[in-house]
Amino acid sequence: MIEKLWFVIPEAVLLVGVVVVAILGLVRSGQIRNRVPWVAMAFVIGCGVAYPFVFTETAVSESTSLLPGLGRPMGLVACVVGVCLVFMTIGRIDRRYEQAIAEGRDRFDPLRSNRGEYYVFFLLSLAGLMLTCSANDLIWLFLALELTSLPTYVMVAMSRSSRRAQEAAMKYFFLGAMSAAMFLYGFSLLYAATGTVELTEMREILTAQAAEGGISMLAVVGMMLALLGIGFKLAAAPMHLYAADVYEGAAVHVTAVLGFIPKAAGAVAFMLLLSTMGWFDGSTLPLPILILLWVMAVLTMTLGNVAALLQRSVKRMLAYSSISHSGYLLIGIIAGPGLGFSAVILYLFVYGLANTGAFAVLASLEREGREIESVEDLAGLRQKHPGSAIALAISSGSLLGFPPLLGFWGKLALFIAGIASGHIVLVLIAGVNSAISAWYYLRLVGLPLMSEPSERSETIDRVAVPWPRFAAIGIAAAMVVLPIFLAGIQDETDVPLPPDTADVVATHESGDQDASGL
Amino acid sequence: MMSWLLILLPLAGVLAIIVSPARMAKMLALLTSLVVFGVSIAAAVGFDGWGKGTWGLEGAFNWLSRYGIEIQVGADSVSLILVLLTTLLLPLAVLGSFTSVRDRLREYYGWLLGLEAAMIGVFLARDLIFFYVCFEFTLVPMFFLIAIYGSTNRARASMKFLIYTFTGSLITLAAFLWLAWSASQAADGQWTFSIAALTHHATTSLAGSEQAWLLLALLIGFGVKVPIFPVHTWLPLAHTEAPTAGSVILAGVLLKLGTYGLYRFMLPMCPEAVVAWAPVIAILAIIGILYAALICWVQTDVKKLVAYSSVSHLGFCILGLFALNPMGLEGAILYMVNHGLSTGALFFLIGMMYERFHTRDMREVGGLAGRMPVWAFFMVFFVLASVGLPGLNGFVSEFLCLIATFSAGDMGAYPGVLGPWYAAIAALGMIFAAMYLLIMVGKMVFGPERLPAGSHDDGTLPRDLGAREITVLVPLAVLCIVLGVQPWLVIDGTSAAVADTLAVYQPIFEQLTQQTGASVTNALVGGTP
Amino acid sequence: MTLQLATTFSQLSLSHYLVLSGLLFVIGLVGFLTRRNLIVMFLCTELMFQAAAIAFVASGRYWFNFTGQVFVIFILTVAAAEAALALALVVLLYRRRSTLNADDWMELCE
Amino acid sequence: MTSAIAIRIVEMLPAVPAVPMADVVEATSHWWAGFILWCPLISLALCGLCAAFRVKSKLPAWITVLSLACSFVLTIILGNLEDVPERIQLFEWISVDWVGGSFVANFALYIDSLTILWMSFVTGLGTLIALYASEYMETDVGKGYARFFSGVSAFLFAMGCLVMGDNLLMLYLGWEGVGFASYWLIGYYYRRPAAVAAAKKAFIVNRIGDLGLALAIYLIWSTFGTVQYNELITHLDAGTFAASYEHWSVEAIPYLLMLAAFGKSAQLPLYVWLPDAMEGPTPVSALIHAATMVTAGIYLIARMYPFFLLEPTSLHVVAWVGGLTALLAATIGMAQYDIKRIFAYSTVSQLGYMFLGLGVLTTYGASYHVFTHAFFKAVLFLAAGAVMHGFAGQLDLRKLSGLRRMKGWRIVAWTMFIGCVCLAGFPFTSGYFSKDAILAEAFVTQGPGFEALGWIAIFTAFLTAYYTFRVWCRVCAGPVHFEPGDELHDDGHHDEEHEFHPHAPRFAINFVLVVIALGALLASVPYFMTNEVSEIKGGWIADMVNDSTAAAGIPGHEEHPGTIAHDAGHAHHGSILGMDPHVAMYWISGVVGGIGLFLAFWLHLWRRQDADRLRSWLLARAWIRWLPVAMENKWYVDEVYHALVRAPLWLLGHIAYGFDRYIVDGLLVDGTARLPRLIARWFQPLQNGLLQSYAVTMAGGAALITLLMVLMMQFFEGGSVQ
Repeated sequence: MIEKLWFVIPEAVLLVGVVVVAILGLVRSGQIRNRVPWVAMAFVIGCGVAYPFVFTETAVSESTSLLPGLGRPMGLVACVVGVCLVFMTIGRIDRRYEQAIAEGRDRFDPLRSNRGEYYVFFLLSLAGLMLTCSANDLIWLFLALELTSLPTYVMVAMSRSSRRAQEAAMKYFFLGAMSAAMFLYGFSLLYAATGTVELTEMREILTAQAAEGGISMLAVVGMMLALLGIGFKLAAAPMHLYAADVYEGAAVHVTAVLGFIPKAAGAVAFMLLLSTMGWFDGSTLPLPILILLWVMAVLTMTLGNVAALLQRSVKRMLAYSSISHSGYLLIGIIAGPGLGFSAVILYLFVYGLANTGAFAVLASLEREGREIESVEDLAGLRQKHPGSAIALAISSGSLLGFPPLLGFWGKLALFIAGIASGHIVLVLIAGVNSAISAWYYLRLVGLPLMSEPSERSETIDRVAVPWPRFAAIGIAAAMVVLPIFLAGIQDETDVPLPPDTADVVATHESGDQDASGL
Repeated sequence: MMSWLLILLPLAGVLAIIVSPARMAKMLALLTSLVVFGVSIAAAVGFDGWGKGTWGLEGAFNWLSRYGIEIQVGADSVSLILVLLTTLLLPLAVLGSFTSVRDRLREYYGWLLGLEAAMIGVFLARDLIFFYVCFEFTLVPMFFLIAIYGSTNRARASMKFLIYTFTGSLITLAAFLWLAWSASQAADGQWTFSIAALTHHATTSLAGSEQAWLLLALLIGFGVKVPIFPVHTWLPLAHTEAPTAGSVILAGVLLKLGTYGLYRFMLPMCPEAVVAWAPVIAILAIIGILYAALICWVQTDVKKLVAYSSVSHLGFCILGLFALNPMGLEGAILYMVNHGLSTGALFFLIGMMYERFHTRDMREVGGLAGRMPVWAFFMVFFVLASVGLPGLNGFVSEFLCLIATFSAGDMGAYPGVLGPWYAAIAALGMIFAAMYLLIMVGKMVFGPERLPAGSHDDGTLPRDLGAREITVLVPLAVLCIVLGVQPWLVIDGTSAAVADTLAVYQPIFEQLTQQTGASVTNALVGGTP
Repeated sequence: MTLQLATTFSQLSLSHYLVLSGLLFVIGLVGFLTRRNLIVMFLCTELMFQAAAIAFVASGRYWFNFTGQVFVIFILTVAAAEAALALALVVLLYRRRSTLNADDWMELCE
Repeated sequence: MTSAIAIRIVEMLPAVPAVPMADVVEATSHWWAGFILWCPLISLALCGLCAAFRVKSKLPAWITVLSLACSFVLTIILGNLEDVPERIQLFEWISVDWVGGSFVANFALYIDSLTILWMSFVTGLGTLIALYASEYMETDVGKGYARFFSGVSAFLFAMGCLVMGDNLLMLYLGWEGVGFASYWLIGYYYRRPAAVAAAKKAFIVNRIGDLGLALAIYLIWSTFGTVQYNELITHLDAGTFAASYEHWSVEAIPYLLMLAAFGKSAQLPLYVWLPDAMEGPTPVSALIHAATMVTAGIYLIARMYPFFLLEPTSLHVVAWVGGLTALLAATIGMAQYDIKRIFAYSTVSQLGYMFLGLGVLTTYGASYHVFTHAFFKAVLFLAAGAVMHGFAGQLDLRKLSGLRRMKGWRIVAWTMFIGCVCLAGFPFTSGYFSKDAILAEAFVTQGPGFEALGWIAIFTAFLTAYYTFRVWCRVCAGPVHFEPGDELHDDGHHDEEHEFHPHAPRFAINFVLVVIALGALLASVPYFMTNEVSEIKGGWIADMVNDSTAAAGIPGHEEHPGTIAHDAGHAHHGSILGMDPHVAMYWISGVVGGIGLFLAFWLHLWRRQDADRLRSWLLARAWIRWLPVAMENKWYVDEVYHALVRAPLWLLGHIAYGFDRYIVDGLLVDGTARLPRLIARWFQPLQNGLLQSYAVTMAGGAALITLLMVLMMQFFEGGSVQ
């Protein structure tokens, strides 16, 4: 039991942060309230620093959980992207209300101020993501997933006072609840089929079942329902419909959070669930599950890319682009442990950064106090805001996966994993899809840098607070600089195989993933 | 060491340009490109691989041990020649665009030098991933050059150019990765992307069908770059919209990436598939020659005419490559250099005319011999170089490619698969080449003088070519004559490298001859389609 | 008679309960898809949660361990949390547009 | 079947003798022979500099004349050396070698008597015509003078490469070089669209011929493995190739060479460019399109004669094409009014004779006719040039008359008379002897229809005599009458009221006219000079031809060193009208020439009105009206070519461009580009904003996939999954 608690220390740091931030958010004096984002960021950094100490080599090797190697890399990635997400929102929450208080037009009323609350929910959601990584049984997994998504429903609702935000929250909540019910029902069927909720035990039982007669249909149906339910978090194919409306409705900084944290949690959950059903006993995934993943991957990529072509609103376009990236993630998941999982974590890091960078640019600009709506608003951005224009170009170039930028290396890792596990057709489809995506990403690159400013884009000016712009430019710089340190990043994001199964898996993929990684 | 210098110097130039004020950009760009040219000349002089097929300028930087990706660089005589072509064309392109580009100077010259770094990287790459990264990165500067500095519908042209080539090369990337994976299977899990190792693996342990799939993927990727017939439609659009320097580099070097890719990857890596598929590719090339020549004939936009002529001319280069004998390959390599020089010069000339009259329509402007005699002389000279007048460089390479294709049936040790009929039909292209290029000369240079309405002389440019413009053209002219009269500079230099590439085809032909019984050597017209 | 009843009852195997929970789940789902009122829609999701709970208890009984019932406890807590959140959201929506019909909210679309 | 004949012929010639020319001397002593080529190249460079620095004097002319004279002197010296043939290596051009073999083509000279013969009249006439042009082009001194003379030097350099080349690739270099030079010079007056079009037409039609040459070179190289003459000849002599390569393609070589020769020497299929080439200045027409370049075709066939002998039917084709071209050109020439066009058609016709000579196995006759024709045709063109120069571009023979009575024009008139006499083949002139050599052989040699060909040639001789003297009588004889041409403004002093008077040619033109006229007359002398060494009848020319490759294949050559030793009696010597063919031919051609002469004098000098009445009579009759109309319109050959070749290609070009833009680019590329957008539109309705519709799609999608998988499981593995 102690061993379980040992791995929860980083999340504990975050929860302490939650409490502190909640209190600070309600303090009467303006300076302290302005410090709240920095405090939140401090706690996230603290949690990130805690990871290497908690997940030492010895601790990881002894742990009995299903994928012990998953916790450390995912945690680090979550913290780094979390820091960027917080950095982007400094000064944006309650900006007008705080300004009114500062100018004395309004009195501070703890009920109306939600600067503290936003960060509370953000830290809770981040904690939820980290808990999913160290989950070793269905209950923990269920709770962690709910902990990830419930705060995000609230963040969407309170991010903007406009009707559209509330509509987005309503859709997000109800569809989220439905998918939660679905994957819970899947869990129940899994429990009914295997009799245990411990993932490691479930793996033994399922491998035993597979050995002598084949996994029972109940388990397979349960797994499928679970995957489809969790697919909602990934915005995977059949469950992706909510994404466009919710991303457009929510405020820009909330959309950035939605684009990363639930998706990461979903991907981790997929990895954990699928590891129980195959791979480690030398066998591939059961055929129906494999086909399900294949269908989800192809549909998600294609629908995401294709729909983005038609969009005029920037946020809706980036929503569909993030759907397509979930499709690419699924390739990594299908590729299986070793190469596949490390590629997924790396891609989560790369995609997380690039997506946050793109949204940071949108966060740093506004038109008459309101957010940027259509893509045409960005026309000729170069003249008035060269920094933001170049940052947007680099971020979208990286999302597209153009060579020298970090995005390419993430996609390359995914492609290599896909091919190494024999899914070359999937990689080809992904290749064609990224070619299709070049169309709308190049609009994001071409419009700001090259076309002439239209009368709509004349009225765009910078948000009063400089931090979002710094975040955008910082992330863009990272996109260009980080490939140089790619070897280091890849060691950090490598998911080593559990020691006892290493040799078994080695034979499966004819030995190309030994324990030490490649 | 020299190769790192060659790649990093242009990037240093880019940084210097970004930092320095806009008016310094021109001089800095010229200085950097000249320095790079000097370094490449020093490398060429110091290179001891001429005629010996060995690899010089080696260098490796272990980067991603996880996938065995290390940035390996090295050059053999073929890639060094193409590097020399690049470093020669760049300073001329920079010099040629002093007056045509007046705003956003820093970006313009920055992108040009970035393009140079990427192109040199492609030719010096000995590692698949480094090759692919540079190959893709050449698209970005070209995209920006066309999209910012192009003419009327540049947005569509740049978008089509980038996405067309990007799609093709993604499929090639998938093929590369699959090849690397199958190599890692053979080497029990040890990943490597070095071209030498993968070529060895490909030739030794790839089955015929696998080689065919690899060939198809490579053909799509590189076929788009060399515009082979069905996938060539982006080239005229990109050329008409690109600025002068952009067109020169696009025609001069970027098209050669495709043929270099075919030479470096397709020929050595999938010999059986190449032998099986050479007739099909040759037929595509021939269609490209005649089809593009016919289209050139009816063009009114002079840049589109020269663009289609590049499609037609590179058809000969492809024929030379797939004749699979030393003469053909050496002819093809010489063709790459010659086409770069003569078509590059033609685009310079058209650019100079465009700067003065701001139109490319041959119906509006013409008969400039009286008004611009020096320009007319260079125009006729370079048209003759590309038509293939003996004594100039075009002829030698075209002749070698055609005679190699013609006698591919019985070249002693290298019996190829093409035959006399391929060469005979392709040779018709020589007549069409004369027709469409002389029509262009007839309209643009000779005949009564026609000037576009309101083409005022804004005084910035002299009526005829200025000193700067002549210094751009003279080196190209001199090289055309030198290569026309003394082609051994390129031919002997690459003979050993070509022999190594073709060495892998010997066993296949021995095996082929036993199977077909009749000795391939004397079935003179064996390759009749 | 009760004994007989008991025996008839004792023939009830796990599949019967699973069928029951499946039916319950489907009813919840159908209710969620058809009823226009937001509150009823939320109640239907609660119904789906309870369906899962029944399946857990039944399989717990079948496998003779308590994890099923432990899981149900957690399901209840999470359901309670969602209920709080749902009602808060419903109040917010009602205050904004004094309607609870799901179809009135269709501003965000393509 | 033809290949079988070829082999038998080869066996028939037991051992084609190792003719003296086979063992080629590798001369290093005569390195200076290279200067025959370098002189024109240097002159080209210097004239280029003059053009660049806009030299305003006649300097380019003197540079060119000097360099050509120097080449001519070197040629004569080289000719008198004894150890011909020899091979002089200048520098290495293309040499590609690999394991299995090599391809070598060096910039080297192959000097044998044929080369000397050709180079002598090329450089000789070149010098004289350059001198002539120095005065003729004086009106353009500042403007295009240097450009013109650099063109002439370029032409001479290219012709030198062609004739003196040591291998086929040098020949090809010269071949395309002269094609380009003629393009350059025809298009000299680049302001005039007609000249530009003519230049382009000349280059493209030549390029079609060059295609034949290129394919021949590929075929020869892939069959024999070499393109050098000496190695080729040794291959042919040793008869090595016949046994192993009886493949059909060996027989294609002569036909391809023939295509090249007809392209360059303006024969039937590809002659259309020569009449249009008259757009160029007259010295160009004289030098290139009358004397030198057009003879390149004959040189090629003479040089490659052994190949033609291997394939006898090819010689028959050459003969027939030559004969028909002669007839066709003569009929067109008869009905033209522009003097230069008439001489152009007469050149085509005389070239037809030369090819007829080659066809009927008398390389001597053909070479001799080339030699004599070069002189008298040059005189005619130069005289026409002088007329054009003096009368401000007037060339229509209906507007000029009585030239010989005008002051200052007597020399021009009488030199034109000498030219006409030689061209018409008046007895005992040079034309007479050379044409008879060909006509006689036509009747002597066995071949399909050679007899009929002979009579056609004789009828053409009659037409030649007629149209030659038609020009002379119209222009030189008769009452004095002239009208100025359209290039009036060129003379600068054209004030309307002041009555125009022609300005006669000065010393340079007159001197050149007289010298070349004398040359035309003296050209008959070689016929009488019996060569004492090998007692070949036909004098110096026959000796020159006999020592070269051209003579190698003449049947019966070895036992009768003389080409037409008719006293020794050819075995299959036919007889015409009971007499020996050669003697008979003297009488027949003399009579025929006289009739033509008389008819010309009758219609165009004494009773000119009869000519008009005859023409109106012909036009009145419906059944014969087509003849004069067709002849005046050049048998509509240009229009036929335009309809058959140019128009369809132009249409094809537009179709291809439309196909490329709309089908390949529009349909395939943009089509596939629009595909993603299309798919997006199908799925767009799903995003209608309704919460419940989203829920239905999500739940429905999930249920569908699960159901499918379950069914699949049931169907495949019966309920359980491995």
